[in-house]
Amino acid sequence: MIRKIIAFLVVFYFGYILYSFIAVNFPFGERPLKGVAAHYVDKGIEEEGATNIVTSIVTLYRGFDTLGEVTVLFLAATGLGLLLAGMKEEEKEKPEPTLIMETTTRYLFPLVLLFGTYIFIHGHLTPGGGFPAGVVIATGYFMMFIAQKQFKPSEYLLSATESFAGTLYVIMGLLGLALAFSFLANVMPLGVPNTVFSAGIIPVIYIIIGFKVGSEMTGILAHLKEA
Amino acid sequence: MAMFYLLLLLVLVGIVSFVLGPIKVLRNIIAFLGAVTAFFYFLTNIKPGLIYSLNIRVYNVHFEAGFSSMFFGVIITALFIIFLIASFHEENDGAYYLFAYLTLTGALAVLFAKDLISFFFFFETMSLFSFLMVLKGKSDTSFRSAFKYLVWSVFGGYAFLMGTFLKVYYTHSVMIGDISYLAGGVKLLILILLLAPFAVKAALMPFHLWAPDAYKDSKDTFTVFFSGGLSKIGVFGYFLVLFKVFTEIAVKYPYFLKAFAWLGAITAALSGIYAFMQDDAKKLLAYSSISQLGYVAVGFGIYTHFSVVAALFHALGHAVFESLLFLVVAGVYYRTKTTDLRKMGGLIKRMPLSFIGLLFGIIATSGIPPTIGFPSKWLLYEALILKGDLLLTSLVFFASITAFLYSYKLVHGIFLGKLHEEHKNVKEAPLGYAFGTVVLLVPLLVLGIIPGLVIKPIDYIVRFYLKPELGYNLANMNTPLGHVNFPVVGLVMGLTFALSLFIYLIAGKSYRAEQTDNYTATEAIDEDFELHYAGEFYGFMKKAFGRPLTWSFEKILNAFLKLFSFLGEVARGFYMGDARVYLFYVIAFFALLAYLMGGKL
Amino acid sequence: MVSPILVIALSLFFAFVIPLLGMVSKKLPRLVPPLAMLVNLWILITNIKFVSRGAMLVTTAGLKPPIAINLAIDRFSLLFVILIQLIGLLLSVYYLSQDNRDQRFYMLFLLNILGASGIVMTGDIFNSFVFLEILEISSFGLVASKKDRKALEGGFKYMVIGAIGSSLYLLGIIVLYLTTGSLNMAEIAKLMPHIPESIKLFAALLLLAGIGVEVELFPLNAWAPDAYHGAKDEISTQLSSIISKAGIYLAARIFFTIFNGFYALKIIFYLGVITFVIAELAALMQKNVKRMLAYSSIGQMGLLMLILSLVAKRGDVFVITTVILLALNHAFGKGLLFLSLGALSGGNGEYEIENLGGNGRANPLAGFLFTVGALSIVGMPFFFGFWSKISALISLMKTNVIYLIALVLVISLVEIYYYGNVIVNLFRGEGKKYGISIVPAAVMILFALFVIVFGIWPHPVFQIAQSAAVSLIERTTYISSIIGGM
Amino acid sequence: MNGGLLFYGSSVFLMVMGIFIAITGKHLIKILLGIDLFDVGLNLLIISFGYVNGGTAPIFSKYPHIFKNVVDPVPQALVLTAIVIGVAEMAMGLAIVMKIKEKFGTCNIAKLKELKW
Amino acid sequence: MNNLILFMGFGLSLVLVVATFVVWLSKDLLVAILGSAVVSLVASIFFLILQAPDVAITEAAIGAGLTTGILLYAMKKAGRYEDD
Repeated sequence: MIRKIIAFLVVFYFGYILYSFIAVNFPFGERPLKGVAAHYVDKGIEEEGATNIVTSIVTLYRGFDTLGEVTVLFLAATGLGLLLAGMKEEEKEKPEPTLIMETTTRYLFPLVLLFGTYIFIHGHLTPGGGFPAGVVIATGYFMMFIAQKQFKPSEYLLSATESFAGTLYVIMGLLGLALAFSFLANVMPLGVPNTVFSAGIIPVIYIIIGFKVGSEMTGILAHLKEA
Repeated sequence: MAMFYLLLLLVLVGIVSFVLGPIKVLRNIIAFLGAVTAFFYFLTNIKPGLIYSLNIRVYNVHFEAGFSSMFFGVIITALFIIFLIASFHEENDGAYYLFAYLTLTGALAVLFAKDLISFFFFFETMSLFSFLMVLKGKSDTSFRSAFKYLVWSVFGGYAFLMGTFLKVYYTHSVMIGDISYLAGGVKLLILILLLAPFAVKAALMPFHLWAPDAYKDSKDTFTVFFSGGLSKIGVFGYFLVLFKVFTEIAVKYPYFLKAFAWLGAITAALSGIYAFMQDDAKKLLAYSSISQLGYVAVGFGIYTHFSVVAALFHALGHAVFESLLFLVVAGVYYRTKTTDLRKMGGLIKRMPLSFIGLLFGIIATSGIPPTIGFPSKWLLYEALILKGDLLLTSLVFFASITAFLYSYKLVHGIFLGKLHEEHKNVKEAPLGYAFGTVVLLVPLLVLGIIPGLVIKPIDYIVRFYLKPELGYNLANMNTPLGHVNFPVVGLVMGLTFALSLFIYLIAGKSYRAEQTDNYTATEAIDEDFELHYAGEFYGFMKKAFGRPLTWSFEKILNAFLKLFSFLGEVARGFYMGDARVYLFYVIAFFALLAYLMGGKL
Repeated sequence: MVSPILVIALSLFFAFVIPLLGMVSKKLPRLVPPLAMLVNLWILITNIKFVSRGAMLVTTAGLKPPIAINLAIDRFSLLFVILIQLIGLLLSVYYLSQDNRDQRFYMLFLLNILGASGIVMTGDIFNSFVFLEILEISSFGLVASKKDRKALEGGFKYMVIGAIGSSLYLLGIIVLYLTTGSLNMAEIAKLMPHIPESIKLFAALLLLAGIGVEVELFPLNAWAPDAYHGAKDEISTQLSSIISKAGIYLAARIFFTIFNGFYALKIIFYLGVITFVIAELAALMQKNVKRMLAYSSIGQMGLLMLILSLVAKRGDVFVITTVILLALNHAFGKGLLFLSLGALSGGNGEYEIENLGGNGRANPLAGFLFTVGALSIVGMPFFFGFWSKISALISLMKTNVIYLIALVLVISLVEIYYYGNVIVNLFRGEGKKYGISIVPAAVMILFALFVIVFGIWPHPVFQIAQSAAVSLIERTTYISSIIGGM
Repeated sequence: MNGGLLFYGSSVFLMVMGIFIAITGKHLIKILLGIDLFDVGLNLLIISFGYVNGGTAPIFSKYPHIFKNVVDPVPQALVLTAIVIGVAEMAMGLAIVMKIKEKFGTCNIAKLKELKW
Repeated sequence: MNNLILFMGFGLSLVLVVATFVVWLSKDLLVAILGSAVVSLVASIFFLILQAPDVAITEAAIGAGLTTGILLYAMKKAGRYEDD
């Protein structure tokens, strides 16, 4: 019991320092844009063509971060697969999915996939990009895992799309290096802002990320389901 | 430059003998040649006023061969040759000789080193490879003793390193140079730190704990070099620190020298007592070696001209008679496979040459005239009396009495008394050992009779630092107290010995009785009756000195170990295994630092 | 010239390709890591001549920093990347001999090396956070990949502490971003004098919490003994030789180049001393050799950080050269110790001193290699450790911290005591004989060769370390070569 | 009662409670939940740093855009990455927890103390 | 940020506090996981209020959707009640 109190006191003091520091030094909302952020907001559209500045930052200005982020996801999927390989599955009887669930999910599944693809195709125009789109697709599969009795996406298909999308992403980067001597440079024409085929390689990257994250997350859920 | 090439040559010979490991004959020849070249290099280079410096770019190592390094160099290489010849009889692999050669290189390089860091480098090399030599020892306890030796010698090395850094910090020079001009107590601290490794190497009392086990458990032939040769590095260190590093020590810290002398005397006395308590020949000799080195420390402690000459001469003597004794015991072990005094006895009939070697060895140990032990002991007592410190003199006298006791126990235990059954057909020690014994007997007697031969170079070394008061020529010496003519004294001793031998021979005519031809309390003695009582030889002494001896330095060491294991217990207590506590550490770390830095936040 | 960013891009490419190769044949994935490391090393070596003064700027997204992310590679980071890739190559060759590995293990291993080299090459702090995450997730994944009770427990503890540590690190980055308006290391370093004192200190504390976990400073290194102890021997080698080196680089780059030795290095000084003392004393009490090596590795890291923190007192090239020497000795010496311990115990995981007794005599090569590693770590002459220990003591003396020399020497004596105890025990009595195949033996011998060859003739390593140290010390040239004009 | 207290307050509260749950949780998943809460709180804190009074989202649907008071886009980009990294860590952690349950038979952290001292 | 939104924000922060206490106190892990899903949802709404739509969608999809899914699967395997 004493340990809980001491833990609470120390953690509370940690929170108190944190709060008092940020309240004093970074008053809420009074911080004008400066430095890099101001540049992105002003020249974001001319340089990258995407109306959604956050997307242009995520995919291009800080595209290298996103490559790292995709690697982290890939790493999590592989690590999970490595750890959970060979877990024996106890044969607890799974509750039978009711007819209503089965039929509704069968019809809902393509809609969810459509919604996911919509998100990553319009990544550079509307909020939300490759990552939420991939996750939406994954939740579609997740729904199918729960609802359908024997729904099982092929293991090879998932890891094939995952690797293929990954290699494609790196090739996009190398393309930038080859043509513009700088990794992940925006080499495609920027086109007219606010139209679907605009903002150079951003939609391409988001499509790749969409596929990659979608297949990865489904892979993770599949592993967790069998383990 | 020659000395650097010599060291390189020695390392090469070591590697070659490692590579040629299996081909015994070839390896032995090359090993022998290497040692001989080293010996002759030193012999030919003993010239007064000889100093040449050399700067090798590797971490700017400086070499400088002073006259004293040559003197010690000769001793060490000579003993190395004797050790090599004897070791050819034991079956050793190539690595044994590699480590031996690297130890020798380390030892010789220590003599040459001019700057303190390279001195530490070579000192550590010597300790490391001699540790590996002891590790190759024969018995199963040699692991424990090798480990103890390593820890002690590294302790010495690190004390030296600490002293070096203090010196460099205050004098901004890494060379071995004078520090007596420094202000305050720091020069005493530097002195003690720099002296520590040599006290460990020369087994001065509080630092001697490793010596008995290490000497006992290392290979017999190596013990000859180990106790005879390597301990000379300790003596060289005394000379180096007390003269080159701290020239005005007599003026600035006379009480330190007095303490040093007392420490030497206590070492001599106490290890003498321990010596005659031992039942194992090698352990007995180990303690006797420590005790003799104690005399050397007394000599340095008194710090007058001929006390230091006596100390250096006694160091040379120690190298001669101590290694002779170890060589003989090694020969006996080679034949009888035991060094336990209780199991031996009556070997005089089977190994007469070894007996003669041992006899003269113990005569020298006790400091009786014709042998090399006498002049140094005599000079030492002269210096003690002139110094006028009577209490110290009496302690040193008492210490030399113990020398008699353990010497007699040794010769009685091994050679006199009843010959055991299994030693009936034991042959004389093999050629290698016999050769070594004879070779060592020569200087033992020659230098006993005409010590001037060696006093001249030693006096030359010491004259540079202390006002000479000793008149000497080849055969005799005169000091303020009196005059002695060594050949005459030796002659008188020889005559009395011959006379008593003659009386013994003719008197014994009446009836030559076999040993077993006697009776005790009406009981007839058959073959296996235990006539030989080497075991409890000084039982009564043990009862008399028993209790103070139980208090040993081991207790301090254990206290230290207990302290460190308590600290270790506390230290590892932090890692209690629960991930949540570790998480708490991270947050507490941040909170604590933020609190401490509160003012600036 | 080949842009060094390919080191990261190609490693990632190979990582993505492994599953495709895995479908073709089970043998191929094993060959990918060594191939990837070789290519990386070739790229890096061809770039050595382009990195002379200051840092080589490699831009991404076609824009100059601070707008976009960039890699900043000066001689200091080049040395660390080459070291990481070299040891990665040696370890990947070591894995060639084990054929029952799941292909995903090789992907994790490759990504781990990628994360470490990413940290060392990047010039952007948020990017270093992402690579730090890659490094930590892959390393606790590798630790747990042995899937037995000890490995899982070690992996879980590493994961929990790593998660919190990196979150605090992220908060520190954000605080720096809010005050300087940029995420580029050089720009932040340039604007550092204008930041108010209290914000600078708070950011330093946060970053210290994050990096402290990676560099195993005292309160934050509680995970390390369990992670080293639980993991397989090669993974412990990787932990001690590669991952901690990336942590050292990050600490040097952030607390010296960016903060210019602000409070953080003073705190690291005291933490380093505490870590060194506590870890070595704890190692004294260990009955399990692997756990003892873990504590000794933490102790060495504590000493290393202690020396690194001296650069604040007197920005001396010799101090950084010593840090590099200590890092090299720790990487090769400690790596050799873990690998040879694996060979000594036949990989079946019982590392108690008693049941290792005599194994040194039974398998002589592994015993000899273990002794070489131990003697080098302890700092015996004729081993590389001697030079690093002596220069450590000299740098302590140069920065007038004399009393610390005594402490370091006493603790080194403790170190020799417990290492000597293990070595002596290895060669006593009869041990069990374990076969050792050619490839692992060759790798271990290479580790040992570095330690012995440069122990006898340390001059070339001194030159390299010196030039790398110069480029770290010249903070302003680093900044001006990245964002032009101080 | 301005927005700062709300957002800073709730994010710091989340971080504090997250850490507290992680420190005092008995079940392994409870500890991971605590870390997840800490990450959510941290992300909320970073985004609330980026907020500018009266600013709108950094998406300019109409072209040519007229420069309006816009919220700082950079923290949003960083948080996007941080969220994904958080979930990746969570997935790995849960994989380890499942294996621990299989090997140790229990998920109670108190039983997970074989490696100590 | 007008007062209505602020008022709604404080209401939501109460939900947040309650959800956090649920996560802390509940012995049944299912309830705890759902509590963390609620927290993630409220956070997603806060992101909307703070003009960060991208992050809101991502947090909603990943925080509420995926993390909860993964946690549920893990709970299925790793035991539902706390003190077993």
